[in-house]
Amino acid sequence: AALEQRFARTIAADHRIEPRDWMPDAYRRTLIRQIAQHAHSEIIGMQPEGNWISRAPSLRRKAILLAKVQDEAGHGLYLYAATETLGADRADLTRKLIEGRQRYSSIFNYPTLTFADVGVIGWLVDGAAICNQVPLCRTSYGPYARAMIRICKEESFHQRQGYELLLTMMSGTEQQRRMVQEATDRWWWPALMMFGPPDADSPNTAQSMAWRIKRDTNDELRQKFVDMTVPQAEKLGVTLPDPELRWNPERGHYDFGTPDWAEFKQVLAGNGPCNAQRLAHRRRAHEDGAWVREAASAYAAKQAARAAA
Amino acid sequence: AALEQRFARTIAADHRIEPRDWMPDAYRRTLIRQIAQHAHSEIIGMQPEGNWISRAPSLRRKAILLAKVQDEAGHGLYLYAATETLGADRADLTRKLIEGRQRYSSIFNYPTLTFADVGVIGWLVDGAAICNQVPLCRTSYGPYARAMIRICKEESFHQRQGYELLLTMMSGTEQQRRMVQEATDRWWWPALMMFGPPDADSPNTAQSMAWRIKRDTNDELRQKFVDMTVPQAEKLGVTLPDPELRWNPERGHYDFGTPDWAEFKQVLAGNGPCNAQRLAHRRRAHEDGAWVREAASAYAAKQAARAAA
Amino acid sequence: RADLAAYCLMLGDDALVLSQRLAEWCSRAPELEEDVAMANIALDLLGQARLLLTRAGEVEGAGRDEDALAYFRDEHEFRNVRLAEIDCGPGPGGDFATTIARLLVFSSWRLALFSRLAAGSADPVLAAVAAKGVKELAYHRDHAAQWTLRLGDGTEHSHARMRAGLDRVWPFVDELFTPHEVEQRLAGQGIAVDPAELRSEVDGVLDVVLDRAGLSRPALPGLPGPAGRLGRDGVHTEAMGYLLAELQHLARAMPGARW
Amino acid sequence: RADLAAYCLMLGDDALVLSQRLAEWCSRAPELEEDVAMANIALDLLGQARLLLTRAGEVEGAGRDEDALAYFRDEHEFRNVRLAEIDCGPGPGGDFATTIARLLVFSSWRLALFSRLAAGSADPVLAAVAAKGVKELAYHRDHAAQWTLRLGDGTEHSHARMRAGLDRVWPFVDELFTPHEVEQRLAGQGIAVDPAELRSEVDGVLDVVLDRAGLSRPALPGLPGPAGRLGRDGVHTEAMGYLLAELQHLARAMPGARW
Repeated sequence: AALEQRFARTIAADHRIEPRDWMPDAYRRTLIRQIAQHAHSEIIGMQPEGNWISRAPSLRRKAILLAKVQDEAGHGLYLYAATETLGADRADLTRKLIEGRQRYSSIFNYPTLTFADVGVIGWLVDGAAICNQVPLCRTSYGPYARAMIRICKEESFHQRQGYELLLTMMSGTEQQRRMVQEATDRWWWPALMMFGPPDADSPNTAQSMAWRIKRDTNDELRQKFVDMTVPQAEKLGVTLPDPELRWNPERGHYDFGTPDWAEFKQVLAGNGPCNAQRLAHRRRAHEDGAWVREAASAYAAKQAARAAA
Repeated sequence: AALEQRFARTIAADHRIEPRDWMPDAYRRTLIRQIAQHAHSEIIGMQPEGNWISRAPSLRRKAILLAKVQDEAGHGLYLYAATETLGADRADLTRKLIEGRQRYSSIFNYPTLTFADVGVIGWLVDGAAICNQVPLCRTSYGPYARAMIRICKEESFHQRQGYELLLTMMSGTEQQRRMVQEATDRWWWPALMMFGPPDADSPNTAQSMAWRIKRDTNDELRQKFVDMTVPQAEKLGVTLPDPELRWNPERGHYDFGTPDWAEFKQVLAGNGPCNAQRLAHRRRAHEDGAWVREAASAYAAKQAARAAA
Repeated sequence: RADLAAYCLMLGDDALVLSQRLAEWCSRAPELEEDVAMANIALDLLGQARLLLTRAGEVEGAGRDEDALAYFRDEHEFRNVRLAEIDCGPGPGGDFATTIARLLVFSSWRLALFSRLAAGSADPVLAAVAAKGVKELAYHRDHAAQWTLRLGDGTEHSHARMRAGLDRVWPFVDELFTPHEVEQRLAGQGIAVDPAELRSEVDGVLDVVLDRAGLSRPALPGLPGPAGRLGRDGVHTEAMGYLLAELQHLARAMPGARW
Repeated sequence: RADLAAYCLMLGDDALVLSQRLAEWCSRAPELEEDVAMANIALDLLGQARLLLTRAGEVEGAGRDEDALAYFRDEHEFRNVRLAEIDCGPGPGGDFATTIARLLVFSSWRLALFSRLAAGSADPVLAAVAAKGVKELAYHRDHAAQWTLRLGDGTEHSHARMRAGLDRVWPFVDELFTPHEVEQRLAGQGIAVDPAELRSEVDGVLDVVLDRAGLSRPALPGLPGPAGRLGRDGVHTEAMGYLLAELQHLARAMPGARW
């Protein structure tokens, strides 16, 4: 009970919980689940963008894209490391991902169909991710907060690169402008869904906010994202595919339409356009690499034995 | 001995030996080896041309090429069937091919690097094959002779299609003309080597000619091919890569240079540009298909059992 | 007329894209006879594609021939169902069983469709193309059915693979029966067939074959497209771009060339 | 100057093509750390390629930039060694061991080459590019050597696969040390390095690594090219066309576009 009070005081004072501190089991489990889901999202997120590395239409864009996908693998590594400070095991979490027992962000269950998707993912998907993640830099668990600071910095960079690609394409040929518009049409609604269901349907939000793991509600973040993005779309010269989108001077915010939550639930339930494909890809990489990981362990064991002898 | 005399009389009279006729063991073995090698050549020969089916630059050429490669599979089937009339077993011959214990034509150990290669293979490689094979339509073993009649007919058709592709390309862009010339440069000498080593180095020719399996020497056929091809090259507007090539009015034939027989021997010994690749491809197809063939046998056995019950 | 051109593209692209996939087996089939058969089927479909793309170009009236349509359209302009484009092998994405599963479904569906077009399309060219195709597709379906029996009722291993192959292609089946507005409009004019009408016939055919092979239709939902847009809308799977890169690269690299 | 431009293309194409191959591992590596490492190496090589192609374009003086050279040359204009282009996986043509075997050979060879260029090329740009590359290549070689030890001295299975990987790439090794006439001419002027001079150094490095891994250099002859022409002459393997189709398709499909 003393421990529990101390934990509550730390949270209330907006101080960080560190790995050696006592914490409630539910807090630990919630964190592991959330951080793992975040890590899985980085790893699965390598696929839709990685899909265009071999076909990037200039060497500069190829280098930018390859570096970005590499960063995502790096983010996955920090985040798995953060879960390990909570006593989780990376191999176990990977197994849960592959077996479909833990989630990753639904946004990666949509296909990348043109090179404009690379730009739009940077702009909208990384943009939405940053909105979600900036508050997490002040989240109550120390290692997670510190990982998020680094990740957010890199993601802002990716977001700017994505937007810059789109600006370049919009100043290119008519065909390129059509590509950008078409990609925007496909990604806009899924990006809005990245903030999760409406607050009324989000049962875990209250506890997460009490623990200061989460600091804003889904709808607050969604609004913030829309307000930030509409002027960017105007500057770019693309139309966001929402006829209800307009400035509301009374609220001081943009009004916008309702995402297709039925689609959201379907994707969440595993039947999005690419769920099966993404998991099969990850599973295959994992299985094809098993003999390599075994060889590395065997070699390490031999080396340790030699050192001991 | 009576049988042997009858066999000799049949050969001398230029009549056909049929499967049920008595024949010397050496004749049988020579035929099996030669027909199997020919069958293997058709099968391996599917690869260099098959390499361009997915990338053929017009739908008409794609259809022509696909049909041609299909014909090659068909030729392989007739020829394996001909070996079976001599008591050979197709599965056994396939194993010998895959294990490198029986040969196929060395020409297929060169890569197809541009679409012009498809045309040049039709023109030169099928052209040389026809020179080799037309006499085989009168070969002493009946089933082989009959298979060759059908095959030669189809190959003449392929040869004309290849030449027609080259004519079209030569009347196209400068880049296309360069492609044709470059492909001709690569394939000319290997095509000349298709007739085998010079007569002086061809120990089996005499016996094969005595048995009327073979009807012309390597050098005779090579000369015939050169005489036939030079005017075609002129009509096409390509230069054959042989500075020694010129009309010899005394001989009434074209003189030509000496192929690089060291290269020929190296390719024959298994170290041509594609030997390993061709065999690996064949082996992989065979191994990957094993479970399918097993399923087909198991099904056939079940069906037979059901019919019997 | 724009609808008719689009419809010819849809049916033509189905054939072109599946032909491209089947031709990948060439020199890689489990036995020589199958090399011949796969090439045969690929050739039939390529022939259908050429007639239909040529017809699409004529109806469109913008001077595009079969090659302009096959080689110089971008991915989102291709109207084929996604079932045709997925990678069922021989590469890493599939195998012979998956190939057969796709061919069984595709040819059963297309045969039902072409039979109706042949019998009653108000467009005489479409009716004629379909009439020719019916004989070919009957052979394709029979070939796929034979292999479904052999694999389904062959060894335990082949049975398991045939099941896995069906599972792999099944999410793409619903789309075959999902009408595009072009199809609906043309069906109203007696030119096209509303694919929704084909479902019970095709299901019936598949049930007979699968039942004899000791298999059954997988209980898997249809794979949605982004925002509900499917192959007929020009929205494909990630496999499509690679297929087109290979198909089109040479033609695009030498734009002024004649072949 | 034409020689210098050709030489920059040779070294640039080696890096570009191997970078393309290594990037195929992205999201498919045996462990996450290796995804990062492979991407890192691919990025380093891509960086080298960009500098060298840019330099080739400048020296050529025909207004071609790195993208014109990477995306709008045909296969026979690519000057890379064939070792860079062969398919070592993750696709059907290879696996991780083959990838490591190629990287070990390639980076050992290129490090020896770049060390000499850095120390003494009479062309200051080439010397500077090489000096930057030396640090990168030392890391690549070290990375490949570490994995060679782990696989060679790991499990029986990994040992067998590492041997098979070496066997697969070994026929392409001789070519690395076969001088092209451009290299010979430029070596005479102190600009380039005659690759034949690198053989004993590289063999020595490989022997040390392979010996520690319980492996040895395969006794396999070099793979000849048609009529003796090799990658440096623009004569490649059949794998190259597919690699370029994927690399170039989008750029070629939209020729006027800016990216």
